[in-house]
Amino acid sequence: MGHYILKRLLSLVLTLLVATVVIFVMIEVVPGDPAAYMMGLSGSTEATEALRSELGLNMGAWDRYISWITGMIKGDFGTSYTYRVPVSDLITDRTLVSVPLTIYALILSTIIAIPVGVISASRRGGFLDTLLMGAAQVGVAIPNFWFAILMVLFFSTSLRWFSAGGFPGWDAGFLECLKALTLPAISLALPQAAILARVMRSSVLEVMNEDYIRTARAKGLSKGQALMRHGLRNALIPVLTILGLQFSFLLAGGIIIESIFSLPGLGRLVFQSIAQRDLIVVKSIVTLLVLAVVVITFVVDLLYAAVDPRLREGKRM
Amino acid sequence: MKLPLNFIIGAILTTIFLCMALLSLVWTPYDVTALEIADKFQAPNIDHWFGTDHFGRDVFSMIMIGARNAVMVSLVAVGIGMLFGVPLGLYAAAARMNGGNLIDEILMRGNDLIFAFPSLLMAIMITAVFGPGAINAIIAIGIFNIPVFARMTRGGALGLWSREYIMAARVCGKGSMRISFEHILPNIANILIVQATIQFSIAIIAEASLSYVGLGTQPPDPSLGRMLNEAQTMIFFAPWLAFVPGGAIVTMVLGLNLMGDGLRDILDPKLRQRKAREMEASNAAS
Amino acid sequence: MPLLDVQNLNLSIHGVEILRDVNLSVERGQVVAIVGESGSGKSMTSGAVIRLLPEGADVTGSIWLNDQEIGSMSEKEMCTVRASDIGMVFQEPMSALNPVETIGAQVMEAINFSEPGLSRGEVRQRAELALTRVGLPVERFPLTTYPHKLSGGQRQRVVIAIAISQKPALLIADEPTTALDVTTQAKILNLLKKLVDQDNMGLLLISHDLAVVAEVADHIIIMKDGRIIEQGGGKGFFDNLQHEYSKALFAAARKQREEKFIKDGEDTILEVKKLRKDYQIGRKKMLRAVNDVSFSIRKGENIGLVGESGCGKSTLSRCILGLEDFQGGEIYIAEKKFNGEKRLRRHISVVFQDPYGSFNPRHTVGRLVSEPFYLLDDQPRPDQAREQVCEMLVRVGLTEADIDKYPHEFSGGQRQRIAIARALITNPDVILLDEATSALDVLIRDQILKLLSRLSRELDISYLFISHDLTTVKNITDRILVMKDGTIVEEGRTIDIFARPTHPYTKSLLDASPDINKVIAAETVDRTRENPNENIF
Amino acid sequence: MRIILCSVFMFFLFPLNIWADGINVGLQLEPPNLDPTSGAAAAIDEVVYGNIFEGLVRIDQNGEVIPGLALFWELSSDGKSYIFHLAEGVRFHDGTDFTADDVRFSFDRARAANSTNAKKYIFAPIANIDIFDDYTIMITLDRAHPDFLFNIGLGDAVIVASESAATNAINPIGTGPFRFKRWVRGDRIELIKNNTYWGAQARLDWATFKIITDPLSAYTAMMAGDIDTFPNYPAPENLFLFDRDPAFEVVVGLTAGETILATNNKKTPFDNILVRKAIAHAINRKELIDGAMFGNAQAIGTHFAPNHPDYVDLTALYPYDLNKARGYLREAGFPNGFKASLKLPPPIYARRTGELVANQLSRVGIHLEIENMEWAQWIDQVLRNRNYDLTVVSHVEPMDINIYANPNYYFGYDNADFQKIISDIDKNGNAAGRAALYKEAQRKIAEDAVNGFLFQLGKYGVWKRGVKGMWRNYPIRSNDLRDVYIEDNG
Repeated sequence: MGHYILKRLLSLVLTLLVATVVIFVMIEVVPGDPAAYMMGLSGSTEATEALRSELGLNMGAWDRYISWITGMIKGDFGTSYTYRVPVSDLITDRTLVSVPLTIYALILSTIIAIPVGVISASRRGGFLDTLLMGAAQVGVAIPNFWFAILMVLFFSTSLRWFSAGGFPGWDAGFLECLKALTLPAISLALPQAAILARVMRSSVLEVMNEDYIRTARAKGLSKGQALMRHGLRNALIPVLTILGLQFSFLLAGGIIIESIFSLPGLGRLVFQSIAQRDLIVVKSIVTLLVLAVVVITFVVDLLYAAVDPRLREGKRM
Repeated sequence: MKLPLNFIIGAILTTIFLCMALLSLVWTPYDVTALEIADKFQAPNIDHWFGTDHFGRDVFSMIMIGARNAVMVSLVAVGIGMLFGVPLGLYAAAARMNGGNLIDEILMRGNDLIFAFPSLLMAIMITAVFGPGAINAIIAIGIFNIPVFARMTRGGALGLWSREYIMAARVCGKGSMRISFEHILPNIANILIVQATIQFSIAIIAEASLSYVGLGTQPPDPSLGRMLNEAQTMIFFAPWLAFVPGGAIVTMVLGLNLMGDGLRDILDPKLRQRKAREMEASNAAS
Repeated sequence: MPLLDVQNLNLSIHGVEILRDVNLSVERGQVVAIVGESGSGKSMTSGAVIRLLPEGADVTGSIWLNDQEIGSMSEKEMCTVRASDIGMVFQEPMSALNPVETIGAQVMEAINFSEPGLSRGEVRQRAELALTRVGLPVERFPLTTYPHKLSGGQRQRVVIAIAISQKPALLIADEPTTALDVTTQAKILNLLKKLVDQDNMGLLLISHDLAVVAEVADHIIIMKDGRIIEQGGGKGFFDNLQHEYSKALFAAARKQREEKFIKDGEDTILEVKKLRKDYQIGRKKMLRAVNDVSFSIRKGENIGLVGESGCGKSTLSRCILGLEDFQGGEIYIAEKKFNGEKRLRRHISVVFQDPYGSFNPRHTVGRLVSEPFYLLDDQPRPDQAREQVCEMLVRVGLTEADIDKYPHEFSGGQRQRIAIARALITNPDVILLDEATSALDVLIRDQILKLLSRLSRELDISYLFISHDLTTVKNITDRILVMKDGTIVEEGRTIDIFARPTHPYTKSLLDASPDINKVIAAETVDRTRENPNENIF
Repeated sequence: MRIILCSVFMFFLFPLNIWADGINVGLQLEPPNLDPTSGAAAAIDEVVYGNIFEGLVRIDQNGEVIPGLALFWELSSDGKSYIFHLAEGVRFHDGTDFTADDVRFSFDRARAANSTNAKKYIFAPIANIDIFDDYTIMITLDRAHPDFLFNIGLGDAVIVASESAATNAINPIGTGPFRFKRWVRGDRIELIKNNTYWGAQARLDWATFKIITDPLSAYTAMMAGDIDTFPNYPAPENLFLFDRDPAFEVVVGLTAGETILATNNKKTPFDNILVRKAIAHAINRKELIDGAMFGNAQAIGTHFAPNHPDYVDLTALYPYDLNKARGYLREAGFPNGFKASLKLPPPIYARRTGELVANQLSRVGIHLEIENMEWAQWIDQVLRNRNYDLTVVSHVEPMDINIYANPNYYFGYDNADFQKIISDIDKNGNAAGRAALYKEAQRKIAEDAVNGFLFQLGKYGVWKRGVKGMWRNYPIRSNDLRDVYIEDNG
């Protein structure tokens, strides 16, 4: 197992390195000059030039890549062109919104999806099953940003239960923030929950066909007991993968949701930074997101091993 | 054989939209490029089934064309995904089966790399680099379809390579490429078809998202996503402008997903095998 | 009043009749065997008793266990019955255990359900006891062992431990040994028998193989098409069988090999010299699957390659077929060194075990059978090809009409015939039969074997018959190679091997392999309950 | 003991105070940083101008120049040198004193070679700066520049302290009536009252600028009461919803933003005046204003703010007349029109107007390929490399008709007569003469149909009833809150 982890870590680092190159090249070819952007319609050329040199934009590409990488390794992501503050500060602020939002959404979708999946699996073909899975189908089909708009319309404008958007900041108190994150979390969670529920259902059905369930029944366990004691843990294995994927998806996928609820999250920051050509921010964030994805997949694999002893010796399936 | 209900419903919905899309090529109730400010914000009525927008355009016509654009973009995007992904997957599997683990590793790591990038974000980047527009939206979405199909193909292929009929073919001295296309591809075709429908629906949502942020199909061509975006601020006095395109997207995707599920029930060999297993279990010793 | 008494049991699933008034009874300490081919309904009978049936099952008739009618019990009551009165052992030991739970946990769970309210310690002791009794002493197999660490036989023992740990009155074993090697099979059967005697349980043993049960069963029930066609036990049961089918079954089980003249001085068409094949497992570990194996086949000669799973026989066969490269040694086909050349391939063809997996489901029989033409330099014109395929089909006992059908339209036996046709189409010198009959029912197997020996006589081709089962090989081969752990431990003429095996492993194989003749022989002498190898731990 | 009581008391009082003495201001664009002397983002001025930073002079909501840190000033007869008499006892928010040195520092900094000031040209004419004493300073120009006084009232010319200049981007230190408290990036910027302000104290205890990018949430935020005032509400289409709601007040003013169909005069066929005239005739301003701005804008016929005294209404010069348009096209040799591109920047007004313009021009056979782009790309392609045919954009700089005199500006309008007019204005000291010249300039560019002159961008103020003292107009981009107060619940 230890050797396995080591191997994975190595490929993880490799992936990241390649990723940074890809990102950097991509950023390089993005047209549009941050300095010119900041100078606006009436900006004089020499002022722009001055700004360029101030931002260190007229270094060679290679040098910039190296300094970027070495900087990141040291934890220094450079200074935002537009905000003029350390990128790392920016990112930490935004992460403190995006990550909680993501986790919130994931928790929501999980607590919705798992029971739904199990129930409709055990009621397979029954009315409840058809109903729930029908709902899930619709859930998958709804674009989350549209759903978000509808929710704003309903809860903020009509009912005025939640404030329309914005984020008070954690010093304003946990509950306040939770409240601010609720609508966004729901609009993120719903489609994910729908997907998750479908996966859960099919994997439960799969498991219920296994021989060891029959063995358990022969021991005298009722269908339900067999499912709970032997089915669930095995059924959760595929669900883990989806959860992993969803976490990384939500982390970056919040862009539109964040702007609809005007949340100061990573997604919005990166979107805005692309528009403002604050490229140093863009590449750092994208790198971090890639890192997140890679790490999460890694963690999920470790979780597999935790759930499934067959993998503890590093046997891959 | 009796078709499952979800397939029937899905097929119907999908055909409706496809017909609308095709019809829009030759005819729409109104010309969506002609702006008539005079009759803007008309609520749904006999003349304008889904009302008119802030430029006085007929929403129904826009939906028709918007659906067409969505379908077009998604189709090509998924097409790209299959065109590159499937051979890649076949090749990787064949390579692994013939001791070329390294090639396989590299290809799959490459896949993981693409997977590791946040797709919507990358799409935005790509469109930021090459400028917004349908073509670039297609590319952006297509790229992220490649690894999906590559993985699926490889997985299915690996499963088959250990089958005895593949060995039989190899005993007959057939090369791995020949085997891939003669024996393997036909036998994974069905799962690929199913996946294609799923990806198709995902692509439609992706296209909607992209044009919602203004990076998809460009005006004056209507696109469902941008219609939603424009409708946002008018939702309070012209709600239909938001509900209609949204509903259109949902029904479209719903249709495709239902059809995909139906197809899976019909085609998916895994499921059929399990059915077979249950059957055997019920009337045979093994 | 017997322990288990099933009275005119009828079962249908989704309206399809599976069982038709089945009557049987099991006494305490008695071993009752149900024998029948696939689809005879033998498993469903046991399923009906413990009431674990697929959806849509509809049962009528009465099932008495310990003087209580369990047939009409509620599911809830049934759970307690399963927990305490009935234990069950299934066919697939590999999948019958929950992979993510320790064996201890799974046994202890069983105990908890049969006797709630036992202290944790007691449960633990009971579990250890049960495992020890089935031959998994705690010292070597602690309760914390996970199933994937165990071999098939050991897992089956765990399943048995689970069953007996509940102190059931009735034990049901549904094909408990079919998935296991011959030697393991014998051990498991003996274990079951021993446990039955010790705990004075009733054992309902289900099998497709008459020979297997003949040794252990006190009472034999033969089923066909959901009906019991014959049952009886004790002395002379076999001598006065009534029903044709059971006679045939019996004959098939005990048939002796009709001698075949072995030619000498024929030129060798396949020669394997010091073949060595290693597998890389993990970083540095090496597994030597085939270790300096040498043998040769002369024209028209039929060779049996016998060994248990994992002995390397299939690896060897894949090497010979040019499907895998090997580290050492050479293979000569028709005196020419072979490593994958097309023109040499045509001398050797193959028939695989799985009659389901060995055809591309999307190709017609015509296309399947003519696939090997790909090997020929001058490939026949389509019409010629079709012609040849047709006559080949007829030759293997199918009809010309079958040429346009798809594989799934055929039964297992027919499929093997198709496979044989495919193997013969390029008239090779050697056909490699890889467990070619293992997946078939006894009678079908018999037919296929007949066909094979006929063909070998007619076409004067050789077989390399790879099997785990000596008895199958016995009836078709002239020479036998016994393989163990990658090396050939014994080689000789079939008759000699069976008459006087020299290597202990061969001996054990012979002892283990179920042979109804022994039973008959035994019966003529006074029947003894003595088991050949009692000490199975 | 008393302290505890006190604090408890405060605790209960505090929230009330918040609602009473503070204001939440909605802002659509977040300023990239808070240093108005670097970069051009209007959003910076919208937060800091007049609130945190002040210049020697100030510009009020009518575009008039009024005293700022300079209480009064004298202009030499040759119009070259100004003597500013500075307010005394002024302190920067960090406690440092404000003196003439700060003025010199600020101006020298803006003039320096490595200056990143977007409006460097303001300081170009400065010949030298003489300090008489701490509170008297003379600035001498190379020649008379009548606009100079107005220009140093702009955000780019605010006075900063040498100690804090470098860090103003993130921690602005000015002399204004509000001081910077904190900036939750992406969400809000908090200002609090500067109790040591040298002039008339602000009437609010605090002001928070909330960044609300999404027009939908702009509406919901107003409705939900998260926002007290939206000085420039981003979605004109639903202004009427607030209008009919008694809880709100809608004040539609004007900005200095002339929205034009900018035309690449150097590129064929647009170098042909006939084509430009055709376009002018093909444009239906009313339809644009109704369709794109939902009636909330004022038509213009030239590049000049309609609320300026010297404005000339030239909208009738090229009335909407398709036949005339077609005629000019025929004359120009395009009987069945031509194809061209229309590059549109992000703002909603530009996108909507663009779509309508494209539609209108198509009526005379000019088919425009719309290309939506981000500012970065727009600036790159259109502004810098002049790689465009047509674009729609709003020029928000006040009194910026002189850009037409720059042949290298992206219009590519190179006309000697016009350049002469502008230089005359520059030299001419007398107000009446200047007015006449301005009028002439307006006519000139209108007749040459340099660009399509569409409408003056409105300023859509929406605030709760009772919010008083907000600016009606945007002569410059500023939300000067010093006079703002909340009438009732005060």
